[in-house]
Amino acid sequence: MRDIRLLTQMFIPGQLIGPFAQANPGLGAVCTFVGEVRGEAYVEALELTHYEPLTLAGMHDLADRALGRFNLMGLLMVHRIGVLVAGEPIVCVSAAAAHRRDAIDAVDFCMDHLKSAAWFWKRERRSDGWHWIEPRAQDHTDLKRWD
Amino acid sequence: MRDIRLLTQMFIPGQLIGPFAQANPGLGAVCTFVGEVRGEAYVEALELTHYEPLTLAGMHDLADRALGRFNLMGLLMVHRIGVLVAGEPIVCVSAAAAHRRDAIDAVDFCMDHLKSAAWFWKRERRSDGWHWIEPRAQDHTDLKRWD
Amino acid sequence: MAVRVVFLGPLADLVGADEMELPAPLDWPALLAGIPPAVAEQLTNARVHVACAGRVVADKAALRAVDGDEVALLPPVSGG
Amino acid sequence: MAVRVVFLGPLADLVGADEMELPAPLDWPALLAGIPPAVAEQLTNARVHVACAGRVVADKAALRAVDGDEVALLPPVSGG
Repeated sequence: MRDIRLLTQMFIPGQLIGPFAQANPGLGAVCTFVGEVRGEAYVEALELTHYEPLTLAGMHDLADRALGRFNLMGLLMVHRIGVLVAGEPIVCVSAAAAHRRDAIDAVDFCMDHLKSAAWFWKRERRSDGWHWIEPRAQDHTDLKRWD
Repeated sequence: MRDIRLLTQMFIPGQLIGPFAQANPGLGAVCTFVGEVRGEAYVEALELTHYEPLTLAGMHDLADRALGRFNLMGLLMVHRIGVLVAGEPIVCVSAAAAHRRDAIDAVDFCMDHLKSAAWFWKRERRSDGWHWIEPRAQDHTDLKRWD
Repeated sequence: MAVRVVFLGPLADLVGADEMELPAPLDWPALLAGIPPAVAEQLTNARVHVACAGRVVADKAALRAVDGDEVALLPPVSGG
Repeated sequence: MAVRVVFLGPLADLVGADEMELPAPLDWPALLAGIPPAVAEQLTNARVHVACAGRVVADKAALRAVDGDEVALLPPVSGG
């Protein structure tokens, strides 16, 4: 089962993951990553903007690469856009496979590429207004692991 | 939040993971692995035996090492023992952290060590009776990654 | 006869608008000349990409946008 | 005055029992002599471990079990 989505509203990861795992009968391993808006005292809200003509296509392209690289039975990749507050999930990636190595590595691969290569820009609202979040060096290091 | 358990009865991972994620407010990343009994046509049931004086202590020791090695806010590690059928979860490891690298690596680390170093023996019932499952070479390779 | 130029992320703040129109056809020198100088300067950064008609352009200098195309200016995406 | 010897996993099948008692104190030669030969042979494999009183013994040959101790014979654990 392949389920790739951009969501504009708050979602509850468990409500996606339960049906996803059930939709892949015979699996041996499911690895799931959920990224949430961190509760930093100075951050009032986080806004994710994207460039629609590229984003979903980019997520499907990434899913194709993950499905080609790892031996998967299913892949779920969901990303929020819009304004989020602390504790809200931003991203959920879940991979179902016969064996754990494929499930874990596929989630790791998708997260490294989603965060560093997908077309999302984030800004956070602090008491003095909106601030764009810069790319992080760590993300580039993470990406190099897969070359 | 630290939650290390051996369970003798069927469990539903979502019922553990939801409360676990909620018990770690302010987190940024949760990675969860669930291993299930694979649906192989010739396997009627799987039995996990353990050596009680070592098993739970070993899981706690592994949790200590994971918590010492990665920057975690919480760690959940649950393992089934007893007789299981296809589709039942055997193991669930979930790590909550501020950043995704710690959460993913902690789950990967715990799974490699749980499966290869913990004191569990598995046998499967086929039409002609019970068969012990041998150690796999892949598990030893996986463990070496952390040396 | 126009090309819609879209400013993404922090670039929209630099311009003070999400988009503008420029005459078609539009090549790389015309794009740089037509957009605000602060954004044109950003575009010389290799990590700022350009998409045309829904595809990221491999070589920005080879941009050839025709009437009706949307050209998107894509700054580096955010981390963590 | 006894030491309980516990056979785990496939070793229990070799013996046809989960455990047996041997006289205390029990050292390595006495253990090897007291258990069925098929299991004694398995114990010479470096990947078969021995626990005494709830702890895995680092050097099997240095085993010293006293009255009331439980000695567990641990074959290699199962893979994925």
